[in-house]
Amino acid sequence: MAAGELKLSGWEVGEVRRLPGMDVKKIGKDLYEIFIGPQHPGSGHMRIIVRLDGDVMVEVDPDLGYVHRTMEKLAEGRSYIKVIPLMERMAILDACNITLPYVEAVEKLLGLEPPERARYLRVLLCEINRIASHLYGMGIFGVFLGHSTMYMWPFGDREVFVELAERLTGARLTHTYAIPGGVRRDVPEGFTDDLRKAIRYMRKRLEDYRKIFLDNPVIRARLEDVGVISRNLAIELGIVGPNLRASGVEYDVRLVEPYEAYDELDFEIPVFEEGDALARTWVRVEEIKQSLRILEQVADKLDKMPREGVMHDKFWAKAPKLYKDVYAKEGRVKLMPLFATLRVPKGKAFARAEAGRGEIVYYVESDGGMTPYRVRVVSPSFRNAIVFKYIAPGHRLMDLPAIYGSIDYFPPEADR
Amino acid sequence: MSGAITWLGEWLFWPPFFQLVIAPGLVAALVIVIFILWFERKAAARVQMRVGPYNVSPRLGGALQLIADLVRYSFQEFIMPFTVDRAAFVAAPLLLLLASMLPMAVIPVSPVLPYSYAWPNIMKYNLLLALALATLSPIFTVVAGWASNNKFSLIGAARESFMVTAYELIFVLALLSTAAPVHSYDLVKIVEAQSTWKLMALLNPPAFLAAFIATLLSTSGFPFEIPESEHEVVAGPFTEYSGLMYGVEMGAAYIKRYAMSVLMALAFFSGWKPLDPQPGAGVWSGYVAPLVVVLVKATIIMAVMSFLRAVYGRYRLDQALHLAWKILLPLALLGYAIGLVYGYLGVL
Amino acid sequence: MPAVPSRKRVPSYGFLSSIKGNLEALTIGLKYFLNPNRSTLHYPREYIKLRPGYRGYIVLNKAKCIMCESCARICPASAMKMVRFQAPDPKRPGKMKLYKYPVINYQRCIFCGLCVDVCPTEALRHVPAHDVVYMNLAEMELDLEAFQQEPKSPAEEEGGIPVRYIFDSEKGLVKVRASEGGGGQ
Amino acid sequence: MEEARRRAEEALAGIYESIEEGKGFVSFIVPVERLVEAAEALKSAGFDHVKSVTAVDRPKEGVIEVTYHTSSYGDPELAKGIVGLTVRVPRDNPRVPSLSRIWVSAEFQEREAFEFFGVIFEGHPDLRPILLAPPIAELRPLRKDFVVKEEPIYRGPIQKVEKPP
Repeated sequence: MAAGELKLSGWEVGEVRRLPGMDVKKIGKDLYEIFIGPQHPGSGHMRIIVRLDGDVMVEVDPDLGYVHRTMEKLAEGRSYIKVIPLMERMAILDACNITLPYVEAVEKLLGLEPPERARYLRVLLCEINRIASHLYGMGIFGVFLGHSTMYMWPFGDREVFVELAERLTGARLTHTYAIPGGVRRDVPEGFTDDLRKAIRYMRKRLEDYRKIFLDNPVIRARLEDVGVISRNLAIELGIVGPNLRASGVEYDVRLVEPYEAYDELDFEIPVFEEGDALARTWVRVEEIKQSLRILEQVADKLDKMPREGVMHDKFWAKAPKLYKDVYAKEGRVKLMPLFATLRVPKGKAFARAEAGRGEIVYYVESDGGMTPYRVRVVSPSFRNAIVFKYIAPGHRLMDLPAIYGSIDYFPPEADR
Repeated sequence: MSGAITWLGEWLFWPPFFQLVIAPGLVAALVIVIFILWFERKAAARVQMRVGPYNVSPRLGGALQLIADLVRYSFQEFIMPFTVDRAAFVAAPLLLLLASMLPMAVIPVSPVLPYSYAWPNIMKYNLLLALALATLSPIFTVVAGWASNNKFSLIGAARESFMVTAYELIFVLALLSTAAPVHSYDLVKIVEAQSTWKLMALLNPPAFLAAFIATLLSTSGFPFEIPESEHEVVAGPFTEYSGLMYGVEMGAAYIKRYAMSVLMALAFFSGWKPLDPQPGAGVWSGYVAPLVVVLVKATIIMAVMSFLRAVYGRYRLDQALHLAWKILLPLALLGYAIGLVYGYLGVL
Repeated sequence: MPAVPSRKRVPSYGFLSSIKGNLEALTIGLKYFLNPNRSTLHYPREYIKLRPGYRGYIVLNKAKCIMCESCARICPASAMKMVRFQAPDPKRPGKMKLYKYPVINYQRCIFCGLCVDVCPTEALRHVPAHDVVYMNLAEMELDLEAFQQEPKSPAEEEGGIPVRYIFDSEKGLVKVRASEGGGGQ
Repeated sequence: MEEARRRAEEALAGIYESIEEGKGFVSFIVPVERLVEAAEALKSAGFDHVKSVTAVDRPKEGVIEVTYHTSSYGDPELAKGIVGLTVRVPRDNPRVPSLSRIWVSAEFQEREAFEFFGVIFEGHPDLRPILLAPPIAELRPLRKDFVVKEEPIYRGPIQKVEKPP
């Protein structure tokens, strides 16, 4: 049963012929099709159907949905508070960012604003998550380019921030931290000192990253002028996050519509002009630097602030003494039983936030009942997936991992 | 009985057999490759905040992990897909291994117990012979990819053939530049002409650099791990292989790297120097000791190559070819010119 | 002080910087090769001594339970359910009373800790263990008795060394023995 | 937000039927046949991308509501607001002209609304399911008549015991 049995003469485009064990279809003259994924080391939980002419991709069709969980439907059947642990499963290492707009949307419908300390604590965890998310993305990117050290280092350093998040929330990932009205824990003792140590460490490490990865000639060669997205194209495709800012668009939700405590903090939004894979990587590095800057300010602010009020008075004013004792002793905010059966006034709310991989938007509609009528979530990776279709063609096959990694595409987040 | 032992001993130590099968051939190669694989994993782990292989033999730092892997590979099922060309599919890895080792048969590791009674005339050209044999193996990688009847394998095989055409000329030119100064293609003479500090690598750095990078190119070492590049073509030509055959194919690249490292240790790093065995020396001082020195030098070269895994990613195919044709080839030519000048001036 | 955008460019790169880049990459690799910064945990010879406040396994203190069902209502994974018993009421002889207690199914539990936080009497609490081993799936569905017992970490039972990671501005996370009192709390 | 609303109102003057206020966005309800016109007007007013193509099933009214939540990347003033463009189409034959020729960013999201609600976007370049397998997509899972049942909070029936546990 050798390969030679496939007769090539008179084979029309589109015609299917049988080989033992497989059907073979001619898709075009000099074209062939490879299926990257879903069981492929370079695909993640998705399939990329690539049509190649020689070594050059002529058509790329991202086939998503391999880890789809129908979160939007599941959310319609559960009470408001239960949607938070559900939604954070789309990007577990970015859990606070990814659920924050949902919480904000519910808060908008409830008509309440979280107290100041809670807003800072949310920013604290969001920025820790953002750094962890960027490091994760850079690690995956590194291994896509065969750079195993750049795989291990960010993952090792991410551990620092995961550990910080664990001290703060009690869980390494899936923190379920922000809830309508406030947050679930206050910072433990000695946390801000540890945070400052971690910040100092990370600043040093970023220099090492530059030396071994970003300024490494091999990596430069792989990334420069690869997957260039011009400013207009970026706007047209509606991509989000660091990828958008690498193309010279000054858009960041923290900039245009500051939420939580972001309008009281002093930081920059790095914007790069080039729009290629290298610029997208640099944006992430610069964003980590800015996040460290934000964390420093938040640490100072938290130290100065009185240690009280991480929950809105609506849920805290009538709290029994036991609740206040637990908060004073452990920093843990106990929830009123009404959280289990929270009713939200009728209305429609739209909220957005800047998650690690870009802008995430939620549309929450309530019909006054215990469960949301409709929760629509568009995650950053889902909006970035379009890059495969419109940017990858024209590049060589070996550029596909570079493009994939540089847009920091995360299939579970896109599939929801 | 004693006659049989003598006969066996004669066979065993008959240089063409001993060189190919015992040392520096198959047995020594396996030992060194296992060490290098262990070193590669440990070195990468040190750089990468990890521990590396450990649990199999904590006291040896996990050195037996490779043996365990080998055992696992040998007991794994060898799956033959329905659509492969069976004969070529099975033959390719074995021939690849054999072809990777062939240069060993003609590489001298000592000046004294040489080939005088084996192939006296041919051995004057052992450098050329070794180079010619070293360029034989890539064809079987291509065969493996083609016989697999898999698109990823095919792409990998095509990449391999691109890489082969790129590196061969460079490697040959770079090594020939060491033959020019001594007016001989005999590696023994090339080694004898060098001394402890008068190393060919120091006298002719362009040639050495070209040979070093060409070795990385030919054995898919980082940053040129392109034919097997995991994130586009899974395992390149070896995608359809499993079990022992996969182990053999992966090992073959290292054995080839080892053969080329031995060549480089001789041509650029003065081989068995500082030892200087005189004619009439016994087996130990005349053959085994120089052999060990050569192997140590080759191992160090390989260790440096392995270390690069922790520092580099992989180039794109066209960039690797660009590097090979536009930078390394001129570099090798420069090295050759330097070699010619040395030869004309009679420096060595 | 709201955020401000800042325009940047990727650092430029010439022929000489490619040589510099190679050297820098090799040097930094060599630096970590000679002086590694490892954070590996040799589980189960070592295990992390979890801090109080870690959202680990959950244990019920039945004496405090007031049967309010809040924990089962709030559980997002339907892991916590109520079991109901009808038994004679000790306070009112001759009458029956409905007792309700939560039990947990660790096949589904996502350790969000909402049940612990919502419990009005602190009848539920986290224990610092996160690596309990069950022999089969059926065992993971705890009954009322099992839910009141504190699960044990296998590494702790087998005499592993308890360690903790503490923060360090040079090495990031440093592993120290928990007995040496590292890390506070 | 105010600026975005004003500019959108200007651009859509005479096209929209009514304005719907939401928390954090404002939505303009337009008739289906004028949707393309409205989208072109919005795009030329500077709303250059679609953030979300939100479909909501309303079985009581017998309609499916499709909202294009748009905003701007290029104009920092417009970026502060979110403007929705809403059409209501009958549930049994939901046909909406595709806007992915105007806003490329809507392409994948229209495919998503198609598979989850069965809304047919006429003129879409590549209308096929994106997240679901075709047989599942046939069920139109996000419509309200596809019901997901949550489990009760009790385990098993009431047990009779002699002694309180």
